[in-house]
Amino acid sequence: MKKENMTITNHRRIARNIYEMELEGKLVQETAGPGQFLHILPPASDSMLLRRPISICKTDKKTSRLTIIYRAEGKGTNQLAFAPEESRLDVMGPLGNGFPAENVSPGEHVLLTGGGIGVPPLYDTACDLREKGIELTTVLGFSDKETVFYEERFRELGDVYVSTEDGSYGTAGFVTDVIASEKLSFDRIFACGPVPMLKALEDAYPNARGSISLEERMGCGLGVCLACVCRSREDSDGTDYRKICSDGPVFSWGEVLL
Amino acid sequence: MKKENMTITNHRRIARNIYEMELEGKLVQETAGPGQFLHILPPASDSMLLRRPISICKTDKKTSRLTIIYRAEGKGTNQLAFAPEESRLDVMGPLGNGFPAENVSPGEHVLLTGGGIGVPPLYDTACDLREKGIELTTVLGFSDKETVFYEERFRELGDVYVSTEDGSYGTAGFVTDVIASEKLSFDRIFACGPVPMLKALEDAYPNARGSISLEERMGCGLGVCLACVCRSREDSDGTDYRKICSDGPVFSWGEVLL
Amino acid sequence: MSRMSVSLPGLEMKNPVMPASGCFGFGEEIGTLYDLDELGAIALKATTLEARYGNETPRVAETASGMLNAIGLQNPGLEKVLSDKLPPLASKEVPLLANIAGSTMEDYEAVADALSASGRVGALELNISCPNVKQGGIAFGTDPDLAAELTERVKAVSHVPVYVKLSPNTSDITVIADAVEKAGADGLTLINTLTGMKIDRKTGRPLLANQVGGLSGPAVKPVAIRMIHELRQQTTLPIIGMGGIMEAGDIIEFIMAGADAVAVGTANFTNPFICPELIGELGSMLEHEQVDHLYDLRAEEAGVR
Amino acid sequence: MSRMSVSLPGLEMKNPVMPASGCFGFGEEIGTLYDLDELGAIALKATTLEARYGNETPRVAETASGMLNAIGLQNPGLEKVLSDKLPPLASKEVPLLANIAGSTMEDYEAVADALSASGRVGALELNISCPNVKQGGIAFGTDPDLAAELTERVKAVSHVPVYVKLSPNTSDITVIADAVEKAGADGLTLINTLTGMKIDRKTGRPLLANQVGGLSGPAVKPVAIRMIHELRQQTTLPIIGMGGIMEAGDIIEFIMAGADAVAVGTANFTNPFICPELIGELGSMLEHEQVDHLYDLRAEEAGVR
Ligand SMILES: Cc1cc2nc3c(=O)[nH]c(=O)nc-3n(C[C@H](O)[C@H](O)[C@H](O)COP(=O)(O)OP(=O)(O)OC[C@H]3O[C@@H](n4cnc5c(N)ncnc54)[C@H](O)[C@@H]3O)c2cc1C
Ligand SMILES: Cc1cc2nc3c(=O)[nH]c(=O)nc-3n(C[C@H](O)[C@H](O)[C@H](O)COP(=O)(O)OP(=O)(O)OC[C@H]3O[C@@H](n4cnc5c(N)ncnc54)[C@H](O)[C@@H]3O)c2cc1C
Ligand SMILES: Cc1cc2nc3c(=O)[nH]c(=O)nc-3n(C[C@H](O)[C@H](O)[C@H](O)COP(=O)(O)O)c2cc1C
Ligand SMILES: Cc1cc2nc3c(=O)[nH]c(=O)nc-3n(C[C@H](O)[C@H](O)[C@H](O)COP(=O)(O)O)c2cc1C
Ligand code: FES
Ligand code: FES
Repeated sequence: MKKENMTITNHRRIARNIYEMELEGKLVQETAGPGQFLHILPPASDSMLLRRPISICKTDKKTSRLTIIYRAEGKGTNQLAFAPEESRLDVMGPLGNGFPAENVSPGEHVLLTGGGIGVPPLYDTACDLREKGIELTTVLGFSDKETVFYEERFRELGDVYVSTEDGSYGTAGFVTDVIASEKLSFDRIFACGPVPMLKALEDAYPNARGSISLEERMGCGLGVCLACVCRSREDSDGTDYRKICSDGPVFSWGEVLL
Repeated sequence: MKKENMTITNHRRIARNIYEMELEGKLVQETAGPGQFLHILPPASDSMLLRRPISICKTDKKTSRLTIIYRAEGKGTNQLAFAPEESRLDVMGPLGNGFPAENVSPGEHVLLTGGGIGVPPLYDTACDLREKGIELTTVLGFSDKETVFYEERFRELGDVYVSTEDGSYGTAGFVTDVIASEKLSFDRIFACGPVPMLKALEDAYPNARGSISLEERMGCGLGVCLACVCRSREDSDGTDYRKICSDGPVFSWGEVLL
Repeated sequence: MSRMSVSLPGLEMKNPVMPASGCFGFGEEIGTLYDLDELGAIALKATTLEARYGNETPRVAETASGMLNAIGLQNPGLEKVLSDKLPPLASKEVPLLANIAGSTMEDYEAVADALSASGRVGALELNISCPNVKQGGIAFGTDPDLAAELTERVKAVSHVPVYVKLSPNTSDITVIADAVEKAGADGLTLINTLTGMKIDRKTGRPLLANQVGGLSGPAVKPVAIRMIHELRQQTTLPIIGMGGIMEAGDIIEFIMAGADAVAVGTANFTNPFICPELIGELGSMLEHEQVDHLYDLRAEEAGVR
Repeated sequence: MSRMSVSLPGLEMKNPVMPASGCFGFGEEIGTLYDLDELGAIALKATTLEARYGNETPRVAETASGMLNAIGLQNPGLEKVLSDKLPPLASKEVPLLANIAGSTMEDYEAVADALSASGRVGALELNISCPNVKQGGIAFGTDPDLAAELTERVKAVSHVPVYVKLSPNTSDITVIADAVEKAGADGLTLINTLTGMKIDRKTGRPLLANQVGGLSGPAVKPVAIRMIHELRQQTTLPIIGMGGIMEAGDIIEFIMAGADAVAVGTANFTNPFICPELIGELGSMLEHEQVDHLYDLRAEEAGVR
């Protein structure tokens, strides 16, 4: 883990309120697999004390650059959206443990399922798997046509299905609807998105092999403050927990209580 | 009074921690005489709620520009020092009542006395007086050689004496020492600087005709909050006061209790 | 009824926004910047029986997302308020909430009686929570029995509804609120400032001449929201909420927490045009959310109503 | 003695800076970032007799220049603290201040006895001010008699000095401080968090699962400074000051106000390297000011010493 003033080498809007940002810095060398995240201090503010956890979407160790994709949502990410290229950003990372792409064996068919702003970490995962020659199908869910992003990027790596909640693009409905209607089968599933989506997936495929990536409001991002805990599913005495920042954000299928 | 995002058209360091800034905006048209001030919101901060009162040093209605000179002192003015040219600044003004240069009659000899960061409003005053053909002598006091500024500017308008507290430039000592040792005489005196300087002047020349400009920590800058009051010298029942922001910052010689 | 209008005892407000006491004087200065009738109401600067000079300067200090003030209730006294301050407001329709303070109960009674009889004042705001005066003020605000007695006595002489302004410097706000409600208060206003201090690093001593001052601004908003939310569980009295409001979204949070109207203090110093700007933005937000009335934004089960 | 070293009961500190309880865990994580022996001391996360899961999430929220937390004293319980958390710290020399909490006096006694007998703990910090648990915690912190009784009982079983951590949620901090001092406290630590709330604009309801949380960060610094200054007038007990420290200048302000050492909480989340950075900056500032010792920065007449 490093704390570093990274340089913004690229910054652009790619969908409604969705921005893609490329950052350059030494910490890129420390990334250890897809699905880790950065903890970013909102720029141009001296009243925001908390960092924002944002997933790494793509890493390139050769150029020491990585890409993130974020939604300008609240105060901090809206400030972020104003950060000019060439300016510096106070970043901690890489943090947490990502998707176990290294455990996937050749011949397995992997289903990637992403909802909204949960899509970014799956892209790095897809790239890693593809590099290993793994066959991929991706199902992406968005709220509406205007917020769809990275469809083409994923299509370069395998089959892609898109759903939107309002039906303005792709299949109308949720990712689970697409998986069911398209009768998609898989040996392993990696998912990231809102909890209701993850829960629906775990409920629909209780015995699947795979992993999910979780979100929670964070303080430290390091496992210190216990802001981001969730309960483990096998919780004998009611005190067993996982820290999303340092034990996760990626957990095995069925490991934690959603 | 206007509240306006003025454009920084020029910004440079002119002495140790002393910056000159030129601002362009509509409120310049509303200035009503030398010695008024602006109330400036520190830029690039969302944790500072209070504006900083800074005197207008020079106005140019033709170009809608004015100049301020400030010392990077605490948090707000240090932020100000980083503001790039062409950026915008949230400014309220012009505020307060300035030096009554219009009351000076031809033939009078005016002594301008400025201490440190009290010098700027005297420059506009000097220009106005000079334009009316009034004869001027200026005595400027600074802490040391590195903080001296605008000596040449004032020299274009009349005689100038400079003192520094540590004797590293000009006469060693305070402005009062210079006035005494040089036996400077005057019909009217305008002074701006730290309270001890103003007090020494009023004590030394109790019957002088003239005005002083005062500083105090401010809230509103408009006369609303009563943060910036001082007592009037003739205070019958102990509740008489002046508001420095709206009754001042310039007061008649002997009007207020120092 | 418009989306924004709210009706409180003594205050028929066309929108829920008023400047907070002490942050608007008696409206003379800011009244030159915009039409005061744009406001929902105005809370006037505290009036005491006699004129007060207040504390020595410095009286204000900046803190992170906040400020300290120790004005010390400077005001020209009851007589001058009646003769000089209220008459210029006669031509305006905006309801007035007159903030009153004192060091004895008799003081409060005298001011309450006279101001409420002036005809121009819609309601009184009993300031029992000023941290910046040695006598009275906050003492009445931390002792429930004193607060109740004062409320009762002021109610007895007042010709208009009486709001009590509560101090956040307490371990349990519900106790004082309960006491003044039982004593007949028509509404609550909160929060006044939290007592704080700033050290001048150059001298090693407190920066304010009064040593301590009252903390206001966004820094205290979480405390204000918590107390309003807490009181809304126990009372149906109208609450005028304040503490750190800087944007229209803050007003919505106060309303959601249980306030019926809001007051804006410190923000007037950052931007003297803030009140009409907030009223405009709030209107646009309500229109955009397509709610019939501001209060419809409240979650259903919140509070006792 | 160096410019920065300070000596407090049970805590020989080479500099006045410790991370605050709950903002550093038991040092495991941040101990991988720098050598913990750079610190003056470490205040450990609260330990309770039994393991606690704490509150549901969300547990933190951001506020202007501050944050709210409602962790709810999550910790693995006394036994695991002794078996798993203290041993990794055995190889370090940094003094430890063990924060203890409970819902009954017996809980506190049991934890105090065992932790203070561990050999590794330099002093105890009685947490009677946690706003985030329903039982105990803050109740002990707002009732002077309870606070005194608890202090006395813990003192009776403790093998090391006992500091009492005070809550700012009170109308008069001097009363509790006086009560615990008379009951034998060896030092005071303050402030714990101010109770606050944030509303989630999307739902209209409190954002934290626990509804209320504790406010910390620069927003509360003026309250902390005020209380420390106030207590310094009445007591010579050592005070560990905290609340909003973000930069070395803040530490100086706390020392000037009357603190003998300081703790840094929230700032560790903004920057996990903050403590050693502050220690370095403080050292440079003292060198630059050419003072022989940190305490020489204090104005002479400040306080009772
Ligand atoms: C491990 C992880 C990875 C994430 N990856 C991405 C990503 O790649 N792209 C993306 O757009 N978003 C991502 N998020 C969500 C992102 O962190 C929040 O949208 C963001 O923090 C909101 O900040 P704000 O300034 O917009 O909102 P504000 O409301 O100003 O935030 C206030 C506080 O709440 C926290 N917060 C608010 N919403 C969330 C949330 N949904 N999750 C966690 N904290 C929240 C903020 O971090 C901050 O501390 C991720 C979250 C986690 C935990
Ligand atoms: C009418 C008037 C005219 C002034 N003209 C000039 C000028 O032309 N050039 C210049 O350099 N300075 C001038 N000053 C002083 C200037 O306002 C302060 O130096 C400045 O406000 C300090 O802000 P800061 O951010 O550096 O300090 P901080 O310590 O961050 O300020 C914190 C708060 O204290 C206030 N404050 C601190 N010091 C002073 C002070 N000396 N006077 C008033 N408020 C203070 C700030 O405005 C702010 O509200 C003037 C002051 C007044 C009242
Ligand atoms: C400079 C100043 C003066 C104040 N004077 C008074 C007063 O006279 N009477 C009163 O009840 N409250 C007074 N207050 C408190 C405000 O009315 C308000 O309760 C408090 O500032 C919180 O709101 P805010 O955060 O929006 O400022 C004053 C506040 C400030 C900042
Ligand atoms: C996430 C978090 C957890 C905390 N946990 C504890 C705790 O377990 N025991 C305790 O006495 N104080 C606890 N505190 C309070 C801090 O120790 C400290 O008193 C307070 O945060 C003020 O300091 P700060 O503004 O520097 O954060 C906690 C604070 C935070 C932010
Ligand atoms: S965010 Fe602090 S433990 Fe996870
Ligand atoms: S600064 Fe508010 S009255 Fe002068």
